[in-house]
Amino acid sequence: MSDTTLMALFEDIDPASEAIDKLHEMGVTDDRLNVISGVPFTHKMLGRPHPWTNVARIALGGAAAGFLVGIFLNFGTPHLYDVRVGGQVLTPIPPGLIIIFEMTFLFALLSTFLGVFLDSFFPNYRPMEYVPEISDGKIGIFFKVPQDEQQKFTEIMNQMGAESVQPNEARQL
Amino acid sequence: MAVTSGYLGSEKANAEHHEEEHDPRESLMYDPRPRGEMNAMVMESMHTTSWKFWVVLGVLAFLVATCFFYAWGYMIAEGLGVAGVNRPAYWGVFLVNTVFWIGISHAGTFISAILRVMKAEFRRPFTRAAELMTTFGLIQAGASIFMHLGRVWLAYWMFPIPNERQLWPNFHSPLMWDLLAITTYVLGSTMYLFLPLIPDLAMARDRSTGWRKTFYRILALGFRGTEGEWRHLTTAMNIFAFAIIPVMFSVHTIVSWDFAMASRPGWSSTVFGPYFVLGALHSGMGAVAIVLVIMRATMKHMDYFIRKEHFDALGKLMMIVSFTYAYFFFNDYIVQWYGGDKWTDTLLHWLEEGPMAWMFYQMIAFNIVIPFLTLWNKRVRTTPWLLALIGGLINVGMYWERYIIVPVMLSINRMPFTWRLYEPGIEIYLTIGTFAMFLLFYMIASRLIPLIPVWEVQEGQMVHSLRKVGKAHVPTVSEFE
Amino acid sequence: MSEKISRRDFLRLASVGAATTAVLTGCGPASRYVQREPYARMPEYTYNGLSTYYATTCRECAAGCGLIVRTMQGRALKVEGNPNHPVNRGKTCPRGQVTLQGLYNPNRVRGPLQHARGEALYDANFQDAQPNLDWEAAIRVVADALEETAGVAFLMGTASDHLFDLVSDLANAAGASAPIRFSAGSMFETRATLSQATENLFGRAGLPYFDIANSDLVLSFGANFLETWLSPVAYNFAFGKMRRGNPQRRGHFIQFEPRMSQTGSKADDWFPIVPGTEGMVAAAIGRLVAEAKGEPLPRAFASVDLEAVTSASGVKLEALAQIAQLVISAFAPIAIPGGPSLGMSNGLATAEAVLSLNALVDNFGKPGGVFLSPLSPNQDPDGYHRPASAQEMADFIDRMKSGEIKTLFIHGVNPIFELPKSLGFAEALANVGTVISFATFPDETAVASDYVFPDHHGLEAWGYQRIATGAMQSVLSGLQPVVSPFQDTRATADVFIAAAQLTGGEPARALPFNDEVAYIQSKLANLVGQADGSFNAPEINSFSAYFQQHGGWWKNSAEEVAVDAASALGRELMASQAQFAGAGEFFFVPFVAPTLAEAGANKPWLQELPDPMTTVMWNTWVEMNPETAHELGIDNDDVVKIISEAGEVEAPVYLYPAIRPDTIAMPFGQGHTAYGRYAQGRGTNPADIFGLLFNEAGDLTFAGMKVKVEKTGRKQPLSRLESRIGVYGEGMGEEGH
Amino acid sequence: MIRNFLEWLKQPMGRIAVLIAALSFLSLVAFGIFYTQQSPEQPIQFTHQRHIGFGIQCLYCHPGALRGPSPGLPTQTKCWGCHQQMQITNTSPKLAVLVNYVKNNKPIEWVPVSQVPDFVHFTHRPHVAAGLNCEECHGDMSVVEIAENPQVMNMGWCLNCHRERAGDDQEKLIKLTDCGTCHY
Amino acid sequence: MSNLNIDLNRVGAKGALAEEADGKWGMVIDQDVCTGCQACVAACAMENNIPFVMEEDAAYGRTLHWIRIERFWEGEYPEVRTTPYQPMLCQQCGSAPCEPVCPVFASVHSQAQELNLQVYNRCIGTRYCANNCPYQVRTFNWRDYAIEPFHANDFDGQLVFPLHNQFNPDVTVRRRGIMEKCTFCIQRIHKAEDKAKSEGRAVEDGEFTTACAQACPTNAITFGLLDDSESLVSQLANHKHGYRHLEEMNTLPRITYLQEG
Repeated sequence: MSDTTLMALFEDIDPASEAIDKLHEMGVTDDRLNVISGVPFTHKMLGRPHPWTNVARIALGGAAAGFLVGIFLNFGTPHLYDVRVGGQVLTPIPPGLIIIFEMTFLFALLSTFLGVFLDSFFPNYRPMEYVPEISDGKIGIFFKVPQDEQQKFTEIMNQMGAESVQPNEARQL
Repeated sequence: MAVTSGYLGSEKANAEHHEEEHDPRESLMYDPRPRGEMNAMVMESMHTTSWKFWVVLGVLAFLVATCFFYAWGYMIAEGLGVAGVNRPAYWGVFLVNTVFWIGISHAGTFISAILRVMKAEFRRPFTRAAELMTTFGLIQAGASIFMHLGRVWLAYWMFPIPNERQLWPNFHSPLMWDLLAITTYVLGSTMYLFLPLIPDLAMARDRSTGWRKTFYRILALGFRGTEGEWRHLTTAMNIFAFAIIPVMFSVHTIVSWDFAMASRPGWSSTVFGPYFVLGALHSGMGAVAIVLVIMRATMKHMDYFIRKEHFDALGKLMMIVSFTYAYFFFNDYIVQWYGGDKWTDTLLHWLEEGPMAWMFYQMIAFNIVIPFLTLWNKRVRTTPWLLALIGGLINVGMYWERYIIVPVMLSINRMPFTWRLYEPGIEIYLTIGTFAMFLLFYMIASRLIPLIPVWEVQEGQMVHSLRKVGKAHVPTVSEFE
Repeated sequence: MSEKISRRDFLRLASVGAATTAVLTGCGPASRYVQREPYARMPEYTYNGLSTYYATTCRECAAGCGLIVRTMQGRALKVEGNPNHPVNRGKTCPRGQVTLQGLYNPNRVRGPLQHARGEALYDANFQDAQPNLDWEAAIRVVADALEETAGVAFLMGTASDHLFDLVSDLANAAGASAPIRFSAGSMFETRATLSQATENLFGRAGLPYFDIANSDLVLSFGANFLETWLSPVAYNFAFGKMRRGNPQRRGHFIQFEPRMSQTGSKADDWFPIVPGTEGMVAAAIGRLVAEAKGEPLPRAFASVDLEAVTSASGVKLEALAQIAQLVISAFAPIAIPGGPSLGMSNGLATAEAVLSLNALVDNFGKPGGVFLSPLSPNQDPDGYHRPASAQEMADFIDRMKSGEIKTLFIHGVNPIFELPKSLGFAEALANVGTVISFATFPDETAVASDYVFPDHHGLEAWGYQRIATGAMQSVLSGLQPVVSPFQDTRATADVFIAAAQLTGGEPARALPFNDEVAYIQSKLANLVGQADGSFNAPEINSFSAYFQQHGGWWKNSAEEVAVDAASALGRELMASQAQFAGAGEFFFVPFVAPTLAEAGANKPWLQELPDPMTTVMWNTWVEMNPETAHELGIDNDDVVKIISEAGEVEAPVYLYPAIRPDTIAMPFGQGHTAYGRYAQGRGTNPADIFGLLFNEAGDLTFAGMKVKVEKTGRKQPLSRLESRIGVYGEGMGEEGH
Repeated sequence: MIRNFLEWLKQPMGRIAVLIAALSFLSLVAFGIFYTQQSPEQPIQFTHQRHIGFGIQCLYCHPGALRGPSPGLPTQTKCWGCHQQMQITNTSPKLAVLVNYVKNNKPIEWVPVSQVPDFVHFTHRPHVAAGLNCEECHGDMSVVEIAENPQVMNMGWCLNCHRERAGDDQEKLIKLTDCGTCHY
Repeated sequence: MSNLNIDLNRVGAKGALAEEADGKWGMVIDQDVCTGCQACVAACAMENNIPFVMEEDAAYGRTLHWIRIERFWEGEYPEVRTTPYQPMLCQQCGSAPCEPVCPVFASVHSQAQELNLQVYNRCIGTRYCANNCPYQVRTFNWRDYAIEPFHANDFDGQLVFPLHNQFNPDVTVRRRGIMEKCTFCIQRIHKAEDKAKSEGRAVEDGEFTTACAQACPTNAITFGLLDDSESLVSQLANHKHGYRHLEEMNTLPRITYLQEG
């Protein structure tokens, strides 16, 4: 028995969130369900579990790495070849703070950016389930159902106010 | 003149103001349109070009080719002698441009990061425009720094990379801090521009064909708008909004340290850090005002997105920034004045009575006096061309301010035998070149990138609503996140 | 591909292109620009990368400072002073330092050539004309000219005495008129006047040497001894000693002159006196000193009217009395005449008055006093060969005009530039059949010649130079080539010797030498074995080897010249006010530009040395008192026309705070119409407006003119090193800085 | 247009074309690197191997290394000093070049092989005085035909050796790693 | 200014490196005997391959003199006089403001020579050092002055620069975009040290001198070993008329000026 993915397209957030509730009721678990939308709806609005994100952790990791890089640049590199300037000490602390600050933030920002890519599997140019209407503000609910229940779910979704429900196929974005 | 009557505050005018303020639908957030319609408007604004656009684009491209690339190439081949720098004005217009463009770039971050953190809703339609200014301004700032180098082809020696010489850059140098700070800022602000752009690029991808489709498809990275994607994106944007603020402050503070760390009369000032940051915001706000007015005037449908309320808000911001700028300006000069250092005294005297005094007084007039006298008036603030004019004057004033700090103050040092005036040479062309390049980038971007963050506007409109209380429509806002 | 690509070429091909290569090359390596020419046979004492040092003598002016030139692989790299040389003691002036830029000047005469008079020696892009003769032909030309001895005349410069000796011998033998020598330097130094005054007072012609090193009070009457006067390096050295040589006493220095010269700027007291009253002031001081000492008034100062002096000169009587007190209390006071004060109608009287002042304090032949410069070791005792005065040059020009001179040989002097235009040298040349120039550089006179047979540059040449002044002892300074000739030049001495041999007869008998070196050895022969010499050698070959190695030969001790001071004081002085020619309202004080002097204009680094007083580079300026200028509505950089009775010149104004309001001054040294790319068309030549007035000694009264000043309405910014803002407070508001 | 090109690149012919282009570029680079590492064209095909084989010391022809900055390249006098005594000089076609130089009294324009940039002031003397042998920098010349440079003479190479030789001597280390020791 | 009676070793936290305060090489310039003759300027230019810049650039303050002679005016005519000539060159500060601001270590302190160094080949031309130099003695190569075609002779299209023949091979020729300054003739220092070392001794005072001091006709410039208390220069540095320029900046200059009198 193979699953098929259906996509119900909603005009508005209210019917969409109710449809999600309905799907839950009908035994479609959250991991078999996905929502795409043109604006960021919070999980509470949709009644969905909190989506997991690693971005903050990656950013923190990046910041730590940047911190270390900054320390290396300011306190490490002068010892590799000590060149004296202006009667100053080899590794002064105040400029070091600046270097560490900048490197920390640079790496944090870079890794945040990278984190989005990693977490969202960007860039991804393979064909995917999508309809262009999403960016017009519509809400699409994908859910996996067994192939034989496809008809049933289609009807229910239509009842819930879906504009269209159809088996989805991956397409070139 | 409208300004004068507004300033004098005729009662009629004031009464009208009150009338106008009362219709909440004046506000973009309370004047929602369907998303599809907004998408279409933005897409149309990108597609619509008249012959004028192409003429201007052609002229700018020509200017960039000649005044930027050719002039720079010529300068690299000939040496910096073709510029006006000399002893003692070793730094000239290139660094003025650098500080100026970095200043311009601050507005973008300020508007999109600080106002995002502060949840100032009026920011929504023009964050993108401001961020673009940040990125393109920083490109010009970076280019100006490189122009300024005597041997630009060796600029990579400043990068901390392992090399056969076993020599690392000197982290004692404010220029190194500068390099790192600007690099951080350029990368950060570019990424920060790009992240909120992804959904809009996806939108553009969905409604274009041909090469544009390919272009947007590649840039949109396959964004669909799943919950996860949104979650990662918003998290990242929040991190960025918070993290880029200290970076922004550090950048211009460090730029100011390039001067403040040098033991020169006029430069060695402890207040330079915040003074420069405020100065940057001052010119940046002015530039945003100009850009918005031009956008609204030249691009289709922009009068829907950019409204009087935005000019009003911007005008208020400009006024506040102008106040704080004046505060720091006074702070800087009064301390130097009372410092009693012989060389600083000479320098101040030189500024007040020397051949560049006109610049000094224009700076005060444009940066402080004119904003003070005009911006408190709502009618001035909401008249686009006036706001753009004031923004332009502020930018001229701020340019003069940097000009005074760099080459004019350099003319006076502790060795009176070497004092000499600075006259720009090829810098004039290269300055035109950077301006042309900025505008060219902006014009190209305006036709390639959705200048309005549609999803953010829609997001805003979703949480704003009008409720009828009695006979009046009362605006309400709900927390979204 | 016939030509193989070298490794270097490949690198160039591999990069984007030649232009990029230029961009990418950062620091230019020193050697990359120098065409490396390896030795075919390397001299044994030479190692690659190690320097060889040669002693020689500077030929930039007549002072004859000893040099040591650092060379490496056949290139002269650096000029240093010869520490043992009694004139300059290891020191140099800027002109000596930059002499290398003459040697390697991009505009030199490349080789012997014949050309139409007036035809430039380089094209519009300053590329030198190609030689069109070979030296055989050149020598033949000279020999042919020497055949007709009667019509031959020699005009020589002040540098390189051996050539002058050789030419004198040649002229003597051939029955030609004696060679005449001249330089603008000696004209401005008024050598003739000084020498005449010495002769008048002490019965012996010659230049006095002023031992200011050991003096503690120097009264200078216009003498610019720290700039270009007589022997500037020697006097600079002495000045240093005067100030700081004795820890107990710091020498006091007083200068009288209408325009503050560089020398005057070092004075402790500077008196801007009316031009032409220097002699009167000297006499008045003499009288006051004699009175204060309570001695009977010498005849020389008896007739001085103090009232008249103070009113004429503008120096207050109290000041004079103070100076007199200083003179009395000084251990070794000394008074120096010189510079523009002698280039006036009363110049001779002024010189006599000042020398009499020295006689009064009786400092002749004493430390800190005046010495009569000793004759050089191999000098003909009956004559001090001083350069011609302007009067003598005028006579010479008259001879030229009369057509008496068929062939004129010119060496080491550029009379068209250096002589006052009004003397008409250039016009007189038209009456000379053949003009043969031996110029090293394409100067104005070479342009106006028929033939140019270039001599070596001083650093490529053999020779000796007599020290006429600048040392207390007798000195003969030696020249030797430090590098092989850079161009196809030949020593003029060699040319004359070869031509004389070719001519045969008397000339050949007069110069029976193989070459220049043999001639020099013959002139050194009488020094071999002389006592009290800096070195000694048993025979001439070793002697001349040492001579070259040491950079000359000199006596170890000062020469005592007995002087009868009393007789000098017994003469009546004629000090009176000078007469001024012309109807203008300004006294005109020309002076030799301290950094350029008469022949420095083609050396770019000399051009770029700021004038010590005005810091002007690369140009000529007119110094004017700011007050006067203000009254006339003239500002800095305004080009003014200076009109004398003899002509007019234009130059931009420099507002000079230390010049009398009724005086303007102008440097000499620029204003070339030829002389290479760095000199041509730069500045103006004040000699163009000199009138034809000579003082009693025959010197030109170059400072004896009154001129008019007219605004032209044009501006020409002067290139100054100083900041007008910082130094003059320009643009700093009313009260200034 | 561009799209067509990109499409074409995906086809087998296109891929082959890309491969060929890449290969030719790489071989050009390789050739360039190879070529720049070749010993330069010398006016005389002088074999170090043979001369060292005869037992001639380096300092015989490059005596300057003992005294000053530059070891010097031999002039024709030095070559001729030995060669004029040898029969082969007049018969060998390879030596005809030398004979030619001497006959015309022309300098031999050797091309220096081991060069440091001119902003590096390298002096042989102290290096020789410090006990360094020629081959430590110039390689074993007795196995080299035409002189070539075995070393990439860059700053890191200099510094490594300087640091190594300074050892624990702090004063020596300062002197040997001071910028002003080589750059001025 | 000259009466400042403070131990320079103790002043300022950043200049606390003790050996920095003494310095190895020093110079004393006697303003009383300096006649402003420019011989030092010329000698310096000849020794150090300094290019000339021609009239226009010279007028615009782009001269490359490593040493310049300053003079101001005092008083009004007729009591006018110049201030004593003040040769101004790199003061070789022990705590140099120019050094820490260079991002690429082109302006560094030579620990071995205790001098202020400019490493030409390292310089990328930010000109920050020049801005930060209170003495304004750093000069910048605004153009390729030395290879300007105007100075060349054209041999069939090939430019030959005869003036280059006098280049001192011991000193790098600087191209455009490079900062330069007085080096205390470090090439001569090296030569002398090398010679002394080969003879197994230390460098003696007066064994060599800088080009400017060598040329100076009045002996106004004295150069030598400052850390040798017997040397002329260290004795003159303690002269009662001695003062240092802009001493209040705590740059620890190595050049002492002697006032008039």
